[in-house]
Amino acid sequence: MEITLTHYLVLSSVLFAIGLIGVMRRKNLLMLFFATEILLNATNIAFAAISHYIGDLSGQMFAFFIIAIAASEVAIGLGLLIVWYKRTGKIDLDQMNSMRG
Amino acid sequence: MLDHILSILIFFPALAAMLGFVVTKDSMRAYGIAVAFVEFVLSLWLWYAYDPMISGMQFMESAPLIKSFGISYLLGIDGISLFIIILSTFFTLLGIASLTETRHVKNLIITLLFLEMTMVGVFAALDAIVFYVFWELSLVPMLYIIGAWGGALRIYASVKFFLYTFTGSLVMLVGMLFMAYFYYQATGQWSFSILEWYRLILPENFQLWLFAAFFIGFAIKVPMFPFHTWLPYAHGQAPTIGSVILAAILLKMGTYAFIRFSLPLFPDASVYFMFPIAIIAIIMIIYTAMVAYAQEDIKQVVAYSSISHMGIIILGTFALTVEGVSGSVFLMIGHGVVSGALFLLVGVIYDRRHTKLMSEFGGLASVMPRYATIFGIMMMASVGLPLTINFVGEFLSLLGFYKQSHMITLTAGTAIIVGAIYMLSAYKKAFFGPVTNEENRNLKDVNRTEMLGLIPLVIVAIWLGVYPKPVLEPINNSVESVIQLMHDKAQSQEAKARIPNLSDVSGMNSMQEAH
Amino acid sequence: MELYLYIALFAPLVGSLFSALFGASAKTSLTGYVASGLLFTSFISSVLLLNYVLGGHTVHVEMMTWMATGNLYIPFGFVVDQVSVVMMMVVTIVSTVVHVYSIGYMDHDKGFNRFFSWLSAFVFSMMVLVMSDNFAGLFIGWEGVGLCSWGLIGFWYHKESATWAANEAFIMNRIADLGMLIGIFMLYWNVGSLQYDVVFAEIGNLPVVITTWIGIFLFIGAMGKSAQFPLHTWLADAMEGPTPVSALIHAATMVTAGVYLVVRANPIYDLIPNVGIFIASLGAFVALFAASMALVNRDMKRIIAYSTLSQLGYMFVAAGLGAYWVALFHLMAHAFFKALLFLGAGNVMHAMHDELDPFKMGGLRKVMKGTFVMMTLASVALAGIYPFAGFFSKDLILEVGFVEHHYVIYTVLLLTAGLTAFYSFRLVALIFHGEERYKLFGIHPHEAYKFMLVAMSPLLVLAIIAGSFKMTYFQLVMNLLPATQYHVHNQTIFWIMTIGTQLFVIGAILFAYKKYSNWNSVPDGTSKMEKSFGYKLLWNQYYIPKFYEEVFSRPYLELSKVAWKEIDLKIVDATVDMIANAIYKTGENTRDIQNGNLSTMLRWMVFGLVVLLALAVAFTVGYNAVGA
Amino acid sequence: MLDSIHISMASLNIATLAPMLIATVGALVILMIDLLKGGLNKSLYIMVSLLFLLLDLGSLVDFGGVFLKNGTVLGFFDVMLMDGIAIMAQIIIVVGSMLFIPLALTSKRFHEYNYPEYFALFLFMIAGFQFMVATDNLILIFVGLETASLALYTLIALHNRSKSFEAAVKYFTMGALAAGFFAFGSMIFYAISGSVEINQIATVLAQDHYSNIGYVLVAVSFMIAAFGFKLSMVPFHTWTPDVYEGSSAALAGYMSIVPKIAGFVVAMRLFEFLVHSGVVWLQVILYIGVVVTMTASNIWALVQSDVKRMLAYSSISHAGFVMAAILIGTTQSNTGLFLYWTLFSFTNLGAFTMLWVNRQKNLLPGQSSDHPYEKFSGMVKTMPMGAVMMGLFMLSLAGVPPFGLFWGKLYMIGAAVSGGYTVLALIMALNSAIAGYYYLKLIVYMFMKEPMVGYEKFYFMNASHSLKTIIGIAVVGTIFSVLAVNPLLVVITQFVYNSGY
Repeated sequence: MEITLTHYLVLSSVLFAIGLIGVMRRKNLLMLFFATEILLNATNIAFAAISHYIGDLSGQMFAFFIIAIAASEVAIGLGLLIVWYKRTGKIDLDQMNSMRG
Repeated sequence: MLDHILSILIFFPALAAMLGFVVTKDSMRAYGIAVAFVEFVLSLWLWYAYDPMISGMQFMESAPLIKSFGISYLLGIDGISLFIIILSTFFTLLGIASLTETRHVKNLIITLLFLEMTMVGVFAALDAIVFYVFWELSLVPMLYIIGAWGGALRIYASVKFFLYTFTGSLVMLVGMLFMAYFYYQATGQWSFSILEWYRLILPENFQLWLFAAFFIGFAIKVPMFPFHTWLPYAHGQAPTIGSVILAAILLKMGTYAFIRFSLPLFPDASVYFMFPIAIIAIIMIIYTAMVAYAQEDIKQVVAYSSISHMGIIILGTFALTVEGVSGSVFLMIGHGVVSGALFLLVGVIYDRRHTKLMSEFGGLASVMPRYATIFGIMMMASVGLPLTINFVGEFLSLLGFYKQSHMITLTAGTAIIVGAIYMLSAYKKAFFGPVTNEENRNLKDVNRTEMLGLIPLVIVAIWLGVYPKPVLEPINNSVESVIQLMHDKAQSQEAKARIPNLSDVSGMNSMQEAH
Repeated sequence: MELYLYIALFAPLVGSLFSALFGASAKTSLTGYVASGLLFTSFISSVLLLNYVLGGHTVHVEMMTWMATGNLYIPFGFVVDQVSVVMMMVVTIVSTVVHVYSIGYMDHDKGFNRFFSWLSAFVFSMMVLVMSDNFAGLFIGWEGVGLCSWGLIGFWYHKESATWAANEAFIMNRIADLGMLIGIFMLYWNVGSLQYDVVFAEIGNLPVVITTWIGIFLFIGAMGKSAQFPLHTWLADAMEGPTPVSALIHAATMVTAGVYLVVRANPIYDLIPNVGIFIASLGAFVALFAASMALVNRDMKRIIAYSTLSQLGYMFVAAGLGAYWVALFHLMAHAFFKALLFLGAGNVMHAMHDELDPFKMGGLRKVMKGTFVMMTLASVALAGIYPFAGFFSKDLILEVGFVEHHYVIYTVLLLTAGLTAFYSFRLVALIFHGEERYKLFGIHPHEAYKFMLVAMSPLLVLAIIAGSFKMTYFQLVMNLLPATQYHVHNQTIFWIMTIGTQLFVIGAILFAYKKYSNWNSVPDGTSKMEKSFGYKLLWNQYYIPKFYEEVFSRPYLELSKVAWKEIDLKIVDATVDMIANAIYKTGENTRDIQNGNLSTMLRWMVFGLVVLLALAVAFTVGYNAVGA
Repeated sequence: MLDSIHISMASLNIATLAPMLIATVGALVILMIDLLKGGLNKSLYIMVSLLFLLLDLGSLVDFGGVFLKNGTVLGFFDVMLMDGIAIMAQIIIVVGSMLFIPLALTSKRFHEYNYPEYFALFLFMIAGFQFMVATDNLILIFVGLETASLALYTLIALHNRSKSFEAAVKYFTMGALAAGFFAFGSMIFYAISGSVEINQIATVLAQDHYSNIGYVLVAVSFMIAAFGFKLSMVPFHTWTPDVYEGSSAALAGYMSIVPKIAGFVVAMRLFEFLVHSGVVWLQVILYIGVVVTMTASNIWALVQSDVKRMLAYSSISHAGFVMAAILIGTTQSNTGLFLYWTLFSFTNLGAFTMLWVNRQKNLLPGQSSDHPYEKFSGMVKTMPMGAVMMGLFMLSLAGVPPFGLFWGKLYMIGAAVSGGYTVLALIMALNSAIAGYYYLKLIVYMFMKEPMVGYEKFYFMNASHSLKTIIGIAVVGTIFSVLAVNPLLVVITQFVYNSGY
């Protein structure tokens, strides 16, 4: 079976969906960040595949930028997480609702 | 100076109010009186300089404000607005002069002076947006006056007043924008000048929608049934000065706007909606008169009576005849004087007894004879006795509408009956009978300060009832041009027939045909 | 002559304003003198004007513009012509007398100054009413007298009944005024002017339907002021006012304004005889109706008031049948003797310390000789005995009815004439004859001040001799009114009628005397007659006031309360608040969407995306389906 | 495999990068100063930032002049797009930032201003926003967006309160999700058009006659979700109130203005060609989105008990109001968008600065948030001028003429009317009326209630000259806006029209 663009895109979509479900279900902040990483990387697969199939480099460029940004996001996110953990001793989402309404 | 007298009239009080922040508390009253007096004299000068024979706009001023959107600072007055402006300055002066409020007088007077600016501004503006600016701005000082110096429910009352009118005005604003857009489509230029808009002849279905949009804004302000319920609260809670200005001037903005906008801009729609509005006017007249009759609080009686009288003004306006419209403009002034005076009078007794319930009074006529006399005169003026100011307006308004419909006029004419019922019974409850409440036995009669406010009103109420000509003539001339404009612009057969053609020499013929 | 016109008109106003200056201060006799003096001046001017008019001239002035807008032009215009001058004379004579009389009558009243202010103001309004040269001016006076009537009925404002009666009178008059206003509107829109001369010149050109309606509406106005059925109840209640007021306003002048209006507008009513018949029929009905109520009443002033009402009915019969000059003549004669009657009653009241029940009096002729004579003569005049004034005017109306072939009306009026004589002399007999029942109540009556009696004497003289002016008067008014002479041409019938009527009336008088001159007890509601249905019906004024109370006044108040508490507060206002509350409640109920939980927030985002995607898919499917 | 690419410096047109570079350099300078000598006072950094922002503004004004003469300038492989709206948006961004930065000069000491990094991050963020608006390349938009956002998360967190961290985490997490949406949406556009440049995507789609309408809509859905988050459209708005509450009032005010205008510009670039191409679906969705956002957030604002949260919801509502411009999509409406936002920035900045001025260091006992309504009770008696100014801002926000925002509303509703969206115009107007209620609530507290005893000392606690100056500027801008409207309109119309919107 030849692997076509469609396969990549389906894979990407499935990964994206997994990421979305993770975002919705996870109560642990760290796992939540993982889920967002899955989201972004799902996109990366698709970008790379499309870029290859239509012979245009900008898709790959986009993927690179996404990787870079994902990295910095993780940096910031983990920083926030650590501070939060230091202050509260928890990384549970449900504990985080001092502001509401 | 005459070239810019309207601007001076508008901004002088505002400027004086700003400077008023510097004036010390105990001199504030004198300062306020001085400013209001100067303003009043200026407005009288305006009258002196006004040429009653010219029916169009006078003292026009114009400066582009937002040129690319067609908004300009356009001012001018005709006979219709002239007297309401004078009324505004007059009442501000009287209000400040007879002020009995003692809490935060400085803030109050500053607020009043700002309010004066907006009032004069509304009536002098000839650009819809400038009009709207002052119209909306007038809510703010009033909100503050009711909310800060009012009774127990003041916050509810003031917020209700503000939001209700604000909502209505926003719908009106959409209407104005539509109007400007039509103008843009017709001429390729934006303009919010009312005088420019007068030249537009709109298709009838557009007229109907626009009329409705404007109507909501105006009707809430007037206030017309069923949009009137903010008024009793506002009056009930407002301090005396607030009620006086509200009843005397602010309500007139609505009826004035009908004449300035609705009639000349939408002649066909005006004819189309004439009967529905007349029905509303009748409901206002009879229904609110009944509600007034049921009241226990004398201020509420006067408040509801205002609505009832506004019904006659509306009826006169939509008579679309010179007689009716002139009458309604005159009644605006008359009602301003009379209801303003009545609210002042209620304030007099409230200051003494801190209650407005009629059951608390009774027999005041023997304790406070001067007070009872002045109240009696004003009550009779309110009831519309001939030779008082209200009669002229009511007579002409009803007379004017009679041409359009006999039955409606007959029904609306019950105003003179139901009006007498609630007014006389209120007067009877408060002033007649034996003095039953010991607290009333030693009440002081009206003092000099209060007289200062009341006597001029009595004089005006009778003077203009006996000799309305100086006021009625300029009004008439301006109204004639409005009616003629409407006739010329009217498209539908019915509108042509209903709105008299004044340039037609054989005016009597068209009158016969209408029957 | 214009000067006299202005003096006649404005002298009362000056008097009123002068008295008003002292309105709130203690009694000063000065106000009474000044007001009376000015009234006398006004009277003199009227006499001079009468003299001038008798010379065949009229005075017409336009003082200034009142209202002018559109085509409407209403000036303050005044006219002294043959009709108005008659009214002016009546008004000024009676009011001068009443003013002087009041100085004595109100001597001890705290509101002396106020009284004169109101009284003179009334005269001014009345003068405006009669002298105006247009309908709007007439309306000014019309409402003005209404106002003064309100102030004077409710003069003793601490009395509940007085203020109630004042308001009733005002409001009931207002109902009628609306009719009049509509009539004026119709005139304006059909004729284009409200000036009498223009209107009367043009009125013939209008379609009869319109003229009819104009006539009807104007007459509705007249019905209120002249207290015709069904707007009559206020007049009896108006007796709460001081007696001079009753004499001036509710007998001689104001209540006759309605008659004056019909007489004044005779060119209109001439065109619409059907309305005239209605007016005449109503007048005849009221004459009988009011007289019947007077038969049993036990309130001296109310009896006279019903008698007034009855006589107004007579006048309307004449006016309705086109005999305007007869109506006006009876108006004039009636004014004199009725005012006299009232003033006499005032004396009696004073003597009896405001007691009004004639059954509690009796035998007063011994202490009040002057009053006794005057009231008796006035009653004779009222009964229409030759050669008193009433004979010339009232019998003439009977003749009019006969000549115009309205025999029913004639019969009714004849019957009423008998009733009139009966109740008048029932009153006289009860007050002045028989036992001195007042002693039971410990009252010590005394005669009124002498000057009061002197003041009344001109009325007495006029009540006696007014009939002799008939021809002069006829000559005068025929310039303006249809100059029809009403004579029964058959001499035999004429004599039979005249003598028959006289005998009938005298019989009624004798019957009254016989029945009441020896009355010796105060009825307490137990006698057989008092329990009969007819008596109760009359005693309760045919239950009409009660009917009004139950059907109009109370439901109106109840309805008003419903309108306020149920409709205005609970529906109209509640709707507004409900909209506001609904918006606010929506916020309260949905703010938990923002529950502060990050998971929920993320889910909302995903939810939003899913909805968008779903809509996108749905749209695409739909789009392709339509496209294909 | 690839040809060598010859690039002429002229075609590179490095100058187009100048504004962003100035901001970036400014940030680096601040960091370097700190490296050379630590522990310097915040006022230094503030002034340095201000200086660089001034330079930035200068360069933008220069671009403005060039644009009016020569039209749109492209640069850097045509990635940079300096058209009218880009220039205008950047001017708003920079001016807004310049008004914000002096707010750090408070009289109380706050944790975050002790770090020079704060100011460096701030300038980076500005550069990010500038990149975002000055391009139509989705990659660069993404990079700019993320640069700015990441910096912003940090700035929020630096406030160093429990609530600020919570806010930062919430904002960050949702932002990451939104970034995912954006990336996925771009991917689909890329898949169907083979390009990541908006104008080329538009061209390809138009040539294609939107045959792939389904995919386009899916892509647009993702984009709406991503920008819905940025512009806080309901239901992607949930972060807004919490983040505003958690961050300092000054920063909240900043967030209500500057990031949004960047978002609007991108949304304009992205959605308007679709609206004009007759994608009915998008029109409907935008219509619903605009109406729901305006109305729902207004209704929620009604029930708030904290002024800052109320202002947060009100900002959402204003954003929804302005989104209508993109739906209407006429030159007038886009002009209205910029006009509205300019006027809004003055007023809203003033309002948030007033809150900032009234900020006390720690919560008072019994207080659950920084700015409950009760705190403002009877302010007119203790602080008349302050109350009048705050009242003024509230009236302006409510759209009471003649104050600032009224003219914006007027023009926007006018645009709706002339764009044929009558019902929308009415809804916009009525929403202003609902909004009137909660603005009025604050006025009621300030002017009609009695002051709470013991609170006086907290009024103006944080005030300093620079804060007062900013408020003064905001007041002047709000009151005399009527004079500025015409020139603004003339300029904005020119910029917008010549950019092809």
